[in-house]
Amino acid sequence: METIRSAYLDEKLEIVKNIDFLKYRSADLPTWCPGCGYFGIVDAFYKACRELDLKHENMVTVSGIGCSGRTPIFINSYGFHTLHGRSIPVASGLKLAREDLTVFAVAGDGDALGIGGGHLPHVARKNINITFLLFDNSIYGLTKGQSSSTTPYEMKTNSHPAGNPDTPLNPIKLALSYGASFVARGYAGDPQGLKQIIKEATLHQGFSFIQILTPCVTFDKENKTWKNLKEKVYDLNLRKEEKNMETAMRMAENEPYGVGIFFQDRQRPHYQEILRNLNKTD
Amino acid sequence: MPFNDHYVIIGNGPAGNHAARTLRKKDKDAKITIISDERVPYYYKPKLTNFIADEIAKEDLMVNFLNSYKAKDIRIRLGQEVERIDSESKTLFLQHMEKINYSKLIIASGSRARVLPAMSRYANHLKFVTSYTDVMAVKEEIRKAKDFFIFGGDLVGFKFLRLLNSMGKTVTILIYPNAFWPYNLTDNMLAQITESLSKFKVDVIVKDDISIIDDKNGLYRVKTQKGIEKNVDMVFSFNGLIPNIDFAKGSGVDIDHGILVNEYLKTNVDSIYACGSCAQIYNPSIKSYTTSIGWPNAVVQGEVAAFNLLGDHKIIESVGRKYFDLEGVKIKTIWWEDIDDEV
Amino acid sequence: MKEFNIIIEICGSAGEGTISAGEILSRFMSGQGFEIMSFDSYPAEIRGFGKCVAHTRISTNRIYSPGKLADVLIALNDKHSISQLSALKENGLLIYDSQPPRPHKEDKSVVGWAKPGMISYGIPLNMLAHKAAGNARGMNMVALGAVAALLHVDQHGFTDSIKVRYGKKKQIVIDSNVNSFLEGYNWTEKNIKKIDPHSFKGMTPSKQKEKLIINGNQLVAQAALVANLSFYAGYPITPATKIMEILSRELPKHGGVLLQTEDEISAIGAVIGAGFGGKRAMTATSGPGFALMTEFTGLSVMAEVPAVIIDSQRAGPSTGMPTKTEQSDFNSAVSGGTGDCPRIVLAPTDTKSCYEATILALYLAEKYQTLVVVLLDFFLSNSIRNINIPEKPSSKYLDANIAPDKNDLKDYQRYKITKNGVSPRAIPGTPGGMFFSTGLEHDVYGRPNYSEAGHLEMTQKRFAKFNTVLSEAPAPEISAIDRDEFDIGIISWGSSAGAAHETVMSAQKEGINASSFSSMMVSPFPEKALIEFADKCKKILIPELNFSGQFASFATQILKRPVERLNFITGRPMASEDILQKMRDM
Amino acid sequence: MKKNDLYSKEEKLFQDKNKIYSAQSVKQIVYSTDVRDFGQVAKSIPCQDACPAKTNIPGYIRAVFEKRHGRAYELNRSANILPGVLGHICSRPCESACRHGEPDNGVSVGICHLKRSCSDLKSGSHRIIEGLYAPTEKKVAVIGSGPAGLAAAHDLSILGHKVVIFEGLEKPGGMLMYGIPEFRLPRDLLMLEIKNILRLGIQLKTNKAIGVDISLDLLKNEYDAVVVATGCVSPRKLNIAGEDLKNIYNGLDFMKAVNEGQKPLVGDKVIVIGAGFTAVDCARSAIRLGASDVSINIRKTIEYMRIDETEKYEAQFEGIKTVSLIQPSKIIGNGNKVIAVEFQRTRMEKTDTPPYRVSIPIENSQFLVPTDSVIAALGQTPDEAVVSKDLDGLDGVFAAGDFATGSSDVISAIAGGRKSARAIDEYLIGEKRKQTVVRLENHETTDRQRSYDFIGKVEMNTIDMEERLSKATNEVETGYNDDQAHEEAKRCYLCNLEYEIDPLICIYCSACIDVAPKDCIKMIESVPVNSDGTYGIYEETDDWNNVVSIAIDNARCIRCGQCLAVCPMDCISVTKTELIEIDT
Repeated sequence: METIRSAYLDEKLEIVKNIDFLKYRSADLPTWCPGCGYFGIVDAFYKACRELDLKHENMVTVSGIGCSGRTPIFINSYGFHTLHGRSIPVASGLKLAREDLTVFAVAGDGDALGIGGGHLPHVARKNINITFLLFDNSIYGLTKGQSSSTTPYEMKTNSHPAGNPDTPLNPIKLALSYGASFVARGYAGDPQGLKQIIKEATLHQGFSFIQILTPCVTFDKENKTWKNLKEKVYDLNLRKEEKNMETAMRMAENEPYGVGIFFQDRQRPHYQEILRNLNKTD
Repeated sequence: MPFNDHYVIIGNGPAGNHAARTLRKKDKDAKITIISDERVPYYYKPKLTNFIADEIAKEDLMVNFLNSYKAKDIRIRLGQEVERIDSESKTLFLQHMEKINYSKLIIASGSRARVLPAMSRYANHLKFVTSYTDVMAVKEEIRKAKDFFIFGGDLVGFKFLRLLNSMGKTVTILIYPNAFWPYNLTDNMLAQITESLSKFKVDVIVKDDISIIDDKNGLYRVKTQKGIEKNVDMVFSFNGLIPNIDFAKGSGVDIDHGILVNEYLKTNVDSIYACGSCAQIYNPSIKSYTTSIGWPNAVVQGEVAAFNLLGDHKIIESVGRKYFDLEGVKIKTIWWEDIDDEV
Repeated sequence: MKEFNIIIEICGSAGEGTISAGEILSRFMSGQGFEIMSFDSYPAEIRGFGKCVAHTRISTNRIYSPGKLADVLIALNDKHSISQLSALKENGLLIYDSQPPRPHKEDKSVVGWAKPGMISYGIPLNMLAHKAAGNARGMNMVALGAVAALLHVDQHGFTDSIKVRYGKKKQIVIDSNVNSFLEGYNWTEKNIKKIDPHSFKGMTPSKQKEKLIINGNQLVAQAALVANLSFYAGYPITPATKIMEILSRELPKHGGVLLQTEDEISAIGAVIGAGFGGKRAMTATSGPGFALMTEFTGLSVMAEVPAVIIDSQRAGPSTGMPTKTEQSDFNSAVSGGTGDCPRIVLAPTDTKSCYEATILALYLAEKYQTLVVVLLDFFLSNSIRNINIPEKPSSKYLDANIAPDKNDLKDYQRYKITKNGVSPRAIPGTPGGMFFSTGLEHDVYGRPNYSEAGHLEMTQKRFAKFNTVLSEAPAPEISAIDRDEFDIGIISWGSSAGAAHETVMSAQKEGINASSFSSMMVSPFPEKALIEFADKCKKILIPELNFSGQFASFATQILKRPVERLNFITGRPMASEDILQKMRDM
Repeated sequence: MKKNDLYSKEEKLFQDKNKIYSAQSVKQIVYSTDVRDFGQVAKSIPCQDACPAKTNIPGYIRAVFEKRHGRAYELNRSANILPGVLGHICSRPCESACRHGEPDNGVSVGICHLKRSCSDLKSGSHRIIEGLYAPTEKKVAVIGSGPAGLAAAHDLSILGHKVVIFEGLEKPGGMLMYGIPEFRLPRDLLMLEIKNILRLGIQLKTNKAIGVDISLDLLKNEYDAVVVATGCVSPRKLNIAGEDLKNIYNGLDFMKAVNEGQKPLVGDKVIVIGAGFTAVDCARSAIRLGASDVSINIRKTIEYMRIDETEKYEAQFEGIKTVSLIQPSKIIGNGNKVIAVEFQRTRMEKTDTPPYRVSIPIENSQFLVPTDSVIAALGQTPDEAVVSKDLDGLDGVFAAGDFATGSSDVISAIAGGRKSARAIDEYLIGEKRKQTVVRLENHETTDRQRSYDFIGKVEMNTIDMEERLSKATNEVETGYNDDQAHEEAKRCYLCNLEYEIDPLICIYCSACIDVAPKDCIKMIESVPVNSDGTYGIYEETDDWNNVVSIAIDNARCIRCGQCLAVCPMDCISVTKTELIEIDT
């Protein structure tokens, strides 16, 4: 006669301890709202770091302004909380100057696609070898609920009480058309899946773009709520050979809630390699 | 950081304050904290009735001590209630869920108004004159009210009765023989008291008991078992005081009616002492546990407790009056003996 | 009528409804006919663990500044309130949660730190909130209920103002808030025996005519609307965001257009575009956004296109302290950017003058075809006052564009040299008024021209506007103007002015003969008036909320005499107590 | 376990997950014998753990809440065969353990009152459920028809044995019949529940005192096993001079007399000596016999009285005084009638052996207290005249209940009876037939509303003083009505629901902590497991990099279900845990 418990509490704690990802956390408790999706994102991030066995001193997380801007504070590594929308330029410079570092750039939807929108095309086309995490909750959280670049059309926000007049951007389509060599979408509520994606992205040589669907529990009560996301999000389950531009574009268009890796170009050299090739003197 | 003793004193009355003072005198760098559930600093309880009568102002009521807390570097926590004591871990649990660690503890929590079992179900109709807060709550009302009913009648009770009389109020008093507990008044004592009260404008009821009190929009209807009925504005209860020690229950400290301490004011738990009217002190001379009231007793006990806590072996001696004058009836009570009533 | 003055502070962690509680309190008190000023400071973290204080001053007399020490501190959160105790008077009331869900470690509860003399009332805030609504969200309302009961405030009026506050929300939200309030009120009335003197009983000030409960941001938006604003572009940034939020609701009703841009560069660009089109346009931002706009500000001045920027200052540099007030953008507003770049800068001195300043700004920008910057700060933007409903501006302020007449149009010179530097401006659509405008230096027709004489002439033209602008500005505010000699003269600007004026009065009581001077227009600055004032004063004191004394340095250049400086960068508004202390020391 | 193994185990846990991994730690009903499950039941269901008979208290209170009083009655009866009786007079160890009585949680749930109400309120057509085993042709004699005897007899006959009860007195029930006053326990109720046991075919022979009317050896020969459940009947003596004067009763005889309808002469002033239920019963009976000045006199302090608050209050209310820290040293008589008791003061001292605090007399502290009668209720000891209580059961003779354990309370006696019944069965059959396990079941809803936590205790209805005195047998407590019971039942925390967060799914978003009504959800580093399978005190931490898990403390949880509602990851499981007895 035996119980069908997956494990007892003490065993589970043992398991968690032994996964040994806590060392990637800093000592400060995150100051995000209780229930915030970002907790799921960093959870996946920590575990990815653990599985990649990244050296703390060799990783840097660069952020902009907004709730996402605080991410580096909670990671036990180098971190740089820069200006609104400017995490990509800073990260790019850092990576180009220090190829040996693993550089993550994080930004919110307003941060990356609004004020910083001008930087995305160029880091993508240059294929600078950084991993970019877009915390996409489709709202400005830190300034209390204004429309962002991915807020759905007609959704009521504090800056558009009558409904958002702007058509939302489609981050995946953008990244694809900007020529990012790695494009994926993850979901804060599925840390396991997200962890895998972050791992792939980090290992990818070149600019990797990850849009992460996550709720703003405080200012978004109708769009990306936990409830909605739980219902809508599903796994794309793309097979390798399917990962070509056409399918990716089609899916980017038709499957706004599918998570997984849309596109990856392994052949394409990243920026430093290109520079090296061009400046070869023989 | 060097470890300093933390002496905590529960109670901000004469016992507590004098204990704190003495401790500071003897130990310059210990941390000393007084905790009191009252929101005002150290004041003269005995003068409360004079305060009601406006014979004295609030300032005269206060024992001038406020700044001296700071001067003596005594941390005072006002308006904070101790909920329980864990003598194992030497921790106090305050009502607002704060934990405080002590190295030595003095309980000087004093006493509160006693409510007779028969009246307990009407407790929320009863008014008292035992603390500054009580008084502030009733002061104005008393001024306005005309008809009063008093149950019991202890020292303060009769003092209050005389006060009301001087204010020209109409008063009815139902005297309980054991109101001046633990002393039980004999029949002829009762007679004497009734006699001496006759000079006041007051109805005296004896050998009767409460039947019912009910509240009709601020007016109270009081009915006794012998069927006497009165409509009054305020109902007071003066049935003596009982030690204020609920928080010490289950702490491992021996408790009977009060907190049991030996002649050195030490409880059965090392590092916990008790003094003042919350303590039930063993008195070798009469071979019994007794409780003492009165300001002077509290002061002496507070000091003795502090001395002994610091390792001395002083034996407490009462400085009580030879007798109390209860409306002309002399009652000898240097010590309370045979505490024979349920707390 | 008795004089009555009380300061109530609510301290919690952001997201506990601290701010809305303060709002309800002031709304209600104003309804009762009191003069109110309330000021919130909240952290950048929307929820989580940031400290958050709602400070409300309630008085039967005129209020100049929020005041420093509180009479009542409502502690919704122990951790933060402990540090807030220092802002509570020695005999103040402390209202704290007597039954929090989780235990405190030693010395981690606020009541543990209440000094003797302070009176602390323990209310089971959290428990009652749960009782009323099943969760802790109603704690703020429970606390309000407790205060209402303690200070003998009419509970029905109060519950009404709660209903008003949550009127638009679902019924359940309204109910749970009202119930929480009543739980707190009844519990306190039943269980707390009051021993402090504070009471609103019999405190019914003469009902004034209907008042407006409003903060600087709201007033700016309102002013913009009455001043025919027809275009607004902006990007969210604390503390200016609210202006955009209001206009996005209101502007369309007035036939205007609101554009939320992807960043501040684009915002000011759009504003200048609209200005070029002859429409009244503005944007609002704060330090970091203002820095992004700098290049465009040059264009506005150079191409002489009207543009209004509201810069609500916050602590800097860079991202700085987005929720703390400071007056440190003075330099960049008055002289930031490149080249010799004259621009008009207005600094309202209190909530009410935010209204006047905005109207004036739109008017001046249009009339003088240039850039106008209005310097608010976090305090002015967010502090709530109850003021008389401001009157509409006269038609003069509503249409100020000097259009070219027939003669002008014969051979239209967009940048014609005039005495006051203002050239007739043709709005696109005006036949024969076609012109070319550029950020390059240009001639009277607007054609690029780098000649020495040309650059000098045009620069003079742009500066010439200053000579007449001053006459349009309201006269500087000078207290105790009747006397003609003072021991100390306080020169202040922006939000510090209120505290300065208040100090003058309390100084008189102490026998210090003082006066204060402040001007809403700081660029160009009324130098003549300033010098006249200074000459009456033995000593000059300049208090301001920045470290380097930006305005003091500016004024010294004008006065050419040493001045006493008083600088605070605490993130809190200026307090008259502090100025007075400084004066005693002088 | 090696790190890698654990690591792969973690992976495995997620591989076998279907898209959304279920946090439910139990997939279906299972029966566990894991020490940790027993530990959790013991720790987080304190009432059940405190009950000697291990009654499924949350279970039956839930049934009362659903107004299924019959079901509630049966749940009780499966643990103790006299639910109605215990509902009146149980000593309620459960209520002092109830978590609703913990600091800041208010007052304990009226568990005993609810027990009573399910017997009061069950429908007239209620039927008793018994799971009868096949007859075994074994015969067992039970000596004594008190709670222990009845319990043993009942369980033995359920198990298929032929049972005969020998009762020395005229009526069955032992202490219940003769010890407890009628104003606390109506006799018809007692008889009804006894008959419910006897109807199983148990033969009751009254007026058959062992060693007097019938010998033990005879029983040994005639029966396969003999249960001695004669309880504790020989009263402790004061052992002081003058003890044999007139008007000096021992508590048991006094109550017996009263319960037999006699009116023992007590006079006006009565001194009761003793600190237990019996002492209080005697005192309250004395009041009803017309005494005006009754005092209970105890050696130790009031703290140490072995009675619950309700009894204390009722005694007080009836005007009975308690005098502490004194012990009688001599009884003074006038001729052969008692006129006074000489008391001696005592003081508390500590000892190194249990009970650690004792009272010792103070020399030369004697003083006199005049009185008309004395009742010595010092408790009783087993009567070992016929048979010694240390029986090993080898020769088929077993001791049960108070006789075995020494004087205790009714519920313990019943538990004792059951225990020996199990032992006897094993002795007769040669194998264990029953086994206690933890039944675990997935529980979707939380069954509680937050508002329930603010309901005050529903007070028991009582009759007033005149009525009490008018007829000595008038029952003081009159029980809950249907709605009162329902209301009181709401207050139960349902501690048998075990809440758990699965750290392998949790994203540490602390939404649950945010809504937690109490200090029940914590960020923890580790959780120690005690030898008894209970989890020790969670080791909390505020350092993000040490937070191994967010965990629910089931010993603090009040099952409000709010965490369940807000958890974005659905990683909180609710499991219904019950101690049950199943066939091996």
